[in-house]
This record gives sequence, C-alpha cells and structure tokens, in this order.
Amino acid sequence: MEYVANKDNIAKRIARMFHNGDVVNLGIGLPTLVGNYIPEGVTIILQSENGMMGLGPAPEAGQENYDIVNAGGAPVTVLTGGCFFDSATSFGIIRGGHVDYTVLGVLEVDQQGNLANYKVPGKMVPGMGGAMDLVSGARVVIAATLHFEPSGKSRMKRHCTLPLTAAREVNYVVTDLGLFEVVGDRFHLREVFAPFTAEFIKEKTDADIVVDTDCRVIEL
Amino acid sequence: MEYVANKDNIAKRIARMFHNGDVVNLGIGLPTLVGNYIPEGVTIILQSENGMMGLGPAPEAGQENYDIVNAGGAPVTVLTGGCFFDSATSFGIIRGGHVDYTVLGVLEVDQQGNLANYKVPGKMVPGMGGAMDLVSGARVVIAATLHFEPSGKSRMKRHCTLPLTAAREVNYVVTDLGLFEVVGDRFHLREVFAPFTAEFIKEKTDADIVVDTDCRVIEL
Amino acid sequence: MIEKPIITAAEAAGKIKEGDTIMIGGFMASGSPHTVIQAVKEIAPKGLTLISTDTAAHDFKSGRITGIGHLVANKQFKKIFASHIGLNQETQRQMNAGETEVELVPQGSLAEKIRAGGAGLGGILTPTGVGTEVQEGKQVITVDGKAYLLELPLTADVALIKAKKGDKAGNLVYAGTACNFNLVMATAAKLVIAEVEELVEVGEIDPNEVQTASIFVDFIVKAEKLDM
Amino acid sequence: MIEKPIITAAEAAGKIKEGDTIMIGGFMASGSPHTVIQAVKEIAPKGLTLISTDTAAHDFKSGRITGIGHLVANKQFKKIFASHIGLNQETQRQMNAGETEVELVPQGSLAEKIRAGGAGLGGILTPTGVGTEVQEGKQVITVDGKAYLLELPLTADVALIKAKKGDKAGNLVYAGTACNFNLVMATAAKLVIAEVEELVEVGEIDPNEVQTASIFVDFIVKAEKLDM
Repeated sequence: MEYVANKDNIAKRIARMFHNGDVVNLGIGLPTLVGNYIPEGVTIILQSENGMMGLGPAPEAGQENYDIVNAGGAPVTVLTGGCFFDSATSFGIIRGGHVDYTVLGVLEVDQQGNLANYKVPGKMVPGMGGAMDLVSGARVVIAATLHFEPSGKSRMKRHCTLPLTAAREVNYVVTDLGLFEVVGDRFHLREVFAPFTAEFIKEKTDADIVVDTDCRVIEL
Repeated sequence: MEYVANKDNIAKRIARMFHNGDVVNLGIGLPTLVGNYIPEGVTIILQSENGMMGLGPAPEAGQENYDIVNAGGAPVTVLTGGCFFDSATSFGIIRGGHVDYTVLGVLEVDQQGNLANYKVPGKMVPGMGGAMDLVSGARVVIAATLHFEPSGKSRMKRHCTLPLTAAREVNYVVTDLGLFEVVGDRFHLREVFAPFTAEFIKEKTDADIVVDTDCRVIEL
Repeated sequence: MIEKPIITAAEAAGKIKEGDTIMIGGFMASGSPHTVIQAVKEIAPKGLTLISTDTAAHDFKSGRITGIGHLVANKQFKKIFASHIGLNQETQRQMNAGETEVELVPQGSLAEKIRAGGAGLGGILTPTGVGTEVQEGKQVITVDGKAYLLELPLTADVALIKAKKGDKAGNLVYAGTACNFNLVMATAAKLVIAEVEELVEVGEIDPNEVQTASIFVDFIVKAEKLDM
Repeated sequence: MIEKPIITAAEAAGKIKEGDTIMIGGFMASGSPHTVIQAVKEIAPKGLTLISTDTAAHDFKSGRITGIGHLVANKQFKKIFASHIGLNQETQRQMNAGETEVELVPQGSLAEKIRAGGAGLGGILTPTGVGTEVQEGKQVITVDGKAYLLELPLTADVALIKAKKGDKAGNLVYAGTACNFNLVMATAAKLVIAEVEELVEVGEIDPNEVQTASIFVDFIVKAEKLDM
C-alpha cells in the first residue's frame, strides 16, 4: 500500500464532525483547510482567538483592513452577525467551554490524549500563543495531522517526548489514514479512510490502537 | 459646649479633600451630601458602582430614565464625557485602585482603621452591597459620620464590636467635630471644627486620640 | 449566522425546572427582564436558588414590590446569593424566619465569581472580605505578603437577562447602567434567555457595538412592557 | 470632564525610563501604537521589560520588520513576556543567544494576568498549562477535584495602547480585532499613553460606546501614520 500525504482528506473528514450552530476555532495551517469543506446545510461560527466571532474569508486584494485580522495576523473579513471583542473576553469564551470544537495541528499526540504542538527544544520555540488555552478550554479537541512525519515515523505516540501543549485534553485525532478517539489511554480507531486498512494503521503506528467493533472504512 | 448634629459640616470638609480630576465614589446617605460642596475650580469625577463614570444630578421630574440609575437605584443623569460599564468592569475599577476616594457611612470605626457599616446582627442585615470592595479597593478611604450615636456614644471606638466591612482600610474619619487620620493604630486629630475643641473631642470619645502638633481649628 | 428561537415569556419561564439555580440580571430592578420575571411568577417553579446582586424592593408599609421582589414574595427561592437585600423587607423576613437561606456576597466578588464561572477560571483571589465574616470557610492565599480570599466560580442552570437591543442571532447591546450583571450572567449559565426591548434583523447591529456575542444566547423574548 | 494632555510621540517616548516595564498593545502589529513605537525606537530607552502578546514580525531573509519588532531589533529589551514569538526571528535569536530573557505565557493567561493586575485581584486560577512546562514554579490549587495554576497579576510602569477613536478626556473606542490587549493594558499601568487615530471633542462619543473609560488614560498622542 503506497502512502501519499493527503491534507485535504483530513480537512474533509473533520468538516463533517460539526453540527449547525457549532462554534469552532481552526488553528493556522492544516486546520484552516477544514473551512473549505463544511457540508451544505451546516453553518458553523468561526471564532478567532485574537477577538472575533464570525470569521469570514480573506478580503479581495486592495480591500484589506488591518484592523480586522485572523490569529495569524492576516487580513480577513467578518460575516454578517459576527462581532469583535478584546483578548480577555476572547479567552473567557475559549476557557469557559463556549467554543465547541478546536482543531489544532500536531507535532506529537499520544494515547493519553496529550498534545505537543508548540515547541521543539533547541530548534523551534515559537511560543504557545493561544493553543494551550484552546486545548484546555474547548469542549471537544481535535488534533489534525498527517499520519507520518517526513521521516516516516507516526506522529501518534505511546508517550509524547516533546513539551506538552496540554495534558489529557485531546478527544479526537484525525489523520490522513483514519479517525481516532482517545478513550481510556488508548487510541480507538473509529474510521479508516480508503484505501487504507486497520492492519496498515496498526502496523505503522507505534501506539496502542483498539479497532472499534463498528469501525468503518469510508471514502473521502 | 452644646453639641448639635451637623451633617453638612462633614460634607463641606470632605469636599475640600479632593483634587482636580480625582475619581470619587460617594456612598448613599450622608456621603452623597459631599457632592453639594465641591469647591469652585475643582472638578471631580463621580463613579457609581452599578456602572457609571461621570454621575450627574437627578433628572427633572418626568425626565427619568430607569436605565440610568445610581447605586441606590434612583434615576440620575450622566455628565458629558462620562461612560457606562458592566458590574465586573466597575468593580475592577474599584478594586484596582482606580477610584481615588471612597466616602462611606459608619456604624462604628476604630483606631485600627476597621470599619463596620453593613450589619447589626439580629437587627439589620441589609448586605454589604459594594461597600466591602470599595473600602478594600479605593486608594483613600474616608469614613463620614456624625460623631455621636443618638444615644450619645461616640461612633469612633477603640475596637469595633459589630461585624467589619473591612479590616484596617480606613485612612480618614471626618465627623462633625473634626478630621482624624488613622496612623499606627491611633486616631490623629488633624483639624478641629469650631466651636469644638480638642479637649472636648478627647473627653467625649472612648478611643486613643493623638492631637497633632499642628492641629488647627477651622471654621466650616 | 444562526438565528435563535423567539419565544414567549411563558415559554421562557417553562424552561426553569423545580430546584434549578437561576441567575437574574438587573440592579434594583433596573435592567432586569421584567416580562420574563412576571411569567416566572405566574408559572411559579419553586425550590429555586437565585443568584442576583439584589432582590429589588419590597416595602411592607406601602406594599410596593419591584422586579425580583415579586418572585421572593411568591416564595420561589430556597436559597439566595445576593450582595444587598436592604430594600426588600420580605427577603429579610424569610431569612430571619429561616424560610430562605441567604448568602451575602460582596458585589464585586459576586461579579467576579460569575465571570469566573463563565470564563472557565477555577476562582479568583480578591482582597475584599479579608478579616470579615465573608472570610469564613474560605481559603486565604498570600501573594507578595498580602492576604486574599479565594472566591470560587458561580454558574447556573438558567440565566434570565435583559438587553436594550438584540438581533435575531442573539447579539446584544445594553444601555446606561442597565448592563450591570447581565453581561457576566450571559456567559455563566447552561441556558441563557435574553429579553430584549428592541429586536432587529441580523446585521443591523454593528459588530463593533455588540456587547454579548450571539453564541451565548439560547432563546430570545421580546419585552412586552417596561413596568418594574 | 477633565481633558488630558495631548503630547507628541517623542514626548510620550520620553516618559519611558531606562529599566521600566512597559506594556504595548496589538496583535501581530494590528492595533499597535505605531507612531509611539517609532518614537520609542528613536529615543531608545534600554533595559526595558516588555509585556505584549507577541513581538510582531522580523524576517531575516526579506529584512521585513513590523510593529514591536523594531524595538526588539534595536535591542531595547532585557526581558520579554509574550505568548508567541514565532514570526520574529530576531526575538528568537536574542533568546537563544541569552541576550534577552523570554518568558512564554499562554495568550489567555497573559490576558487574565494583565486584567488581574488592573482589577486588583491577587491572581486567578486557570486550567491552562496544567501538566506542561508552564506549570513550573507555580502553585497548583485543586478546586472541585480539578487542578488549576495560580497565575499572578502583571502590571507595568507605562502602557502604550492604540484606539480607533478617542475624545480629549481619554475615552476610547476600538475597532475590529484591533482592540485585543489594548483594553486590559489600559487598566494595568501606572502611566497610560493612548495613541488615537481620530481625536474628537469630549461629548462626541456616546457614553454607551466607550470601551476604555477616560480615567485610565493619562496622555493622548495623535497617530501620525498607519504603517506598521
């Protein structure tokens, strides 16, 4: 079975996890792609932790307003019915469990639900930004990641080795191979994304994976 | 020497304690009178703990807006340049030391700077409202009180016997007899209000009173 | 933006179950959701715990009752958290008679406790109440040599709040001092019912002027009358 | 209402003394007081401690520097509290070289620490950072079986903030996401200097729309240019 990295499949599957009216925070990078695949008939409300509810698309060239930016500092727009707020209010919304889903990128995620995504000591120390608050505070935490590092190692681990963003807070991991739920210190494989198989995933992942009895193979 | 209760003298003296631009919170009752005696040329900014900066006078009859009330729930007005805020913000302003002076009524005040003004167990239990926050948070706390209870006992004590509003927070006590500063667990008499004398005050007050070497007699 | 159900005051009151903890906004009846309060009195769920800065007014001599005082008079509360009950003689009577438990909380601490409940904080350290009866039963934590009380968060099953203007998504704008506790209460309850004086279409409120974001509001009630 | 002195950016920068702790509002240069920042770079007080959510951008390849990045490049900070420095390669270089101490604080905790500093709280309990490096050296307090970190208040000598509109008394209104940390920083410094894009007479801002009350603002600077 040949593996070709597929970020869009990750985004497509995550986009189907939301319900009408859910408040969602999408991290910069891979998670942002999720916004491209929200099913018709479902309206979600995007929160931007720098102070906005109802995050809209980037403005057309020449229409940029640098008073309205996303969490990456890039100009965006606000949708009708959205609103702005200061940083203390924004993180009150996040910490208070008023964000239903947060989708974040991954350096490592382990079967205890630990996430490491903000620091590689000695190499990359960008700071956690709002990620620690998002992972600690959001109702449901989804780790979105290519299954493998460029080296071929799985990003899903028995135990994270990098500094943690938050301990035991991850609910779901969605990779380009499948959808996993973290339950009882194990990854439970809920869905396999065709053409991959549960066997392939178990073989290539150095972690305890329980294949659900009703685990399905789905096409994305 | 005959004592006749004189609330206006208390208000007059306190009104002279402020500087241009000071932020002041005046309690309901006696402290409210202070607003009538602010010297010409001094502009203070009145804060109302229910959510207003720039508290103005009561509206004319028929002009009441019940969305703009003071801390007693009575309709008031907002001065030009004032603003409104919610209760958490309001008490952030108070607790954060952004109110320069708070003037509060007194049941008992003692020479340690303890104030009791919110509860008489078994008789009167109205609740502290915002008083505890004001006394703990304001930069300078002024206790405003008639010197004597109706029974003739001084409200200035060695030790409060009633439940405290706050411990060791009172800076000044202004009665209708004089102005006292609380320093080193003693009342320091700074000013005597004519026609009274330091001797009269010391005799009639069951507390340790140090008469300042530069204690002055003033006419109000 | 998702629109929220616009319901009657009676439907709103029907969402409160016996024994619920409810928050009600307002300060001495200013900025309280009077239309919904009236319906809560009529439908009369009992055994409630109330969180509110006061219980408005009830004067035995004149018989005048305002705001939340109607629900106190109707004996709907088993417990009340408030900062001030001095103008409600019936609340005092129930407290003294042991009919209703009253926990007095400094007004600023009450605001922070509710804010903490809504903002996912485990508590806040305040200097307010140190050395007073309010300290009883609370953890004292010293920071930089100064003593603070650890005040714990408050949350509710239902919050009844009031705004000057709301859009159909639930974005809210307050007026004057009527904002008071409504802003923090909107964040701290499982179910938030907003009574609005003026109801407008989504998009009619400038996103810069919204004070409570739509996501906090579950149901909207149009204010029917403004008596207190 | 008392009007506040309207000063030049250079006068504002002159109020910062060597070794001061300063807060600067903005998020990735959006909503930062750029006119004042430019003057702080020119007058160049050194040995400062910075509190800001980030240090904007500094890209070595293109040489592009934005916002607070100008002051980092000018080596004016001995210590920086920030939540994110990932887009400023010079901040990272100074940190790795041991030239500047950098304390990384989760963004929500940073906002609460500053708010606590301004609101007279001794600290707040947050779940953020429990079980991570952020926990090191901090008190862990368990409430209802859940662990929280005690995060202590932050205050500053000077806060440099930016608003869309201000009146001459210092009442401020922000726009869009440019409010960010400006709102809490206005409450937490001994001296607050507000750079405003539009300066209006007292009374021209509706008291319901004021976001930062005039009493927090000590000096006003008119924004001269809006480059970042």
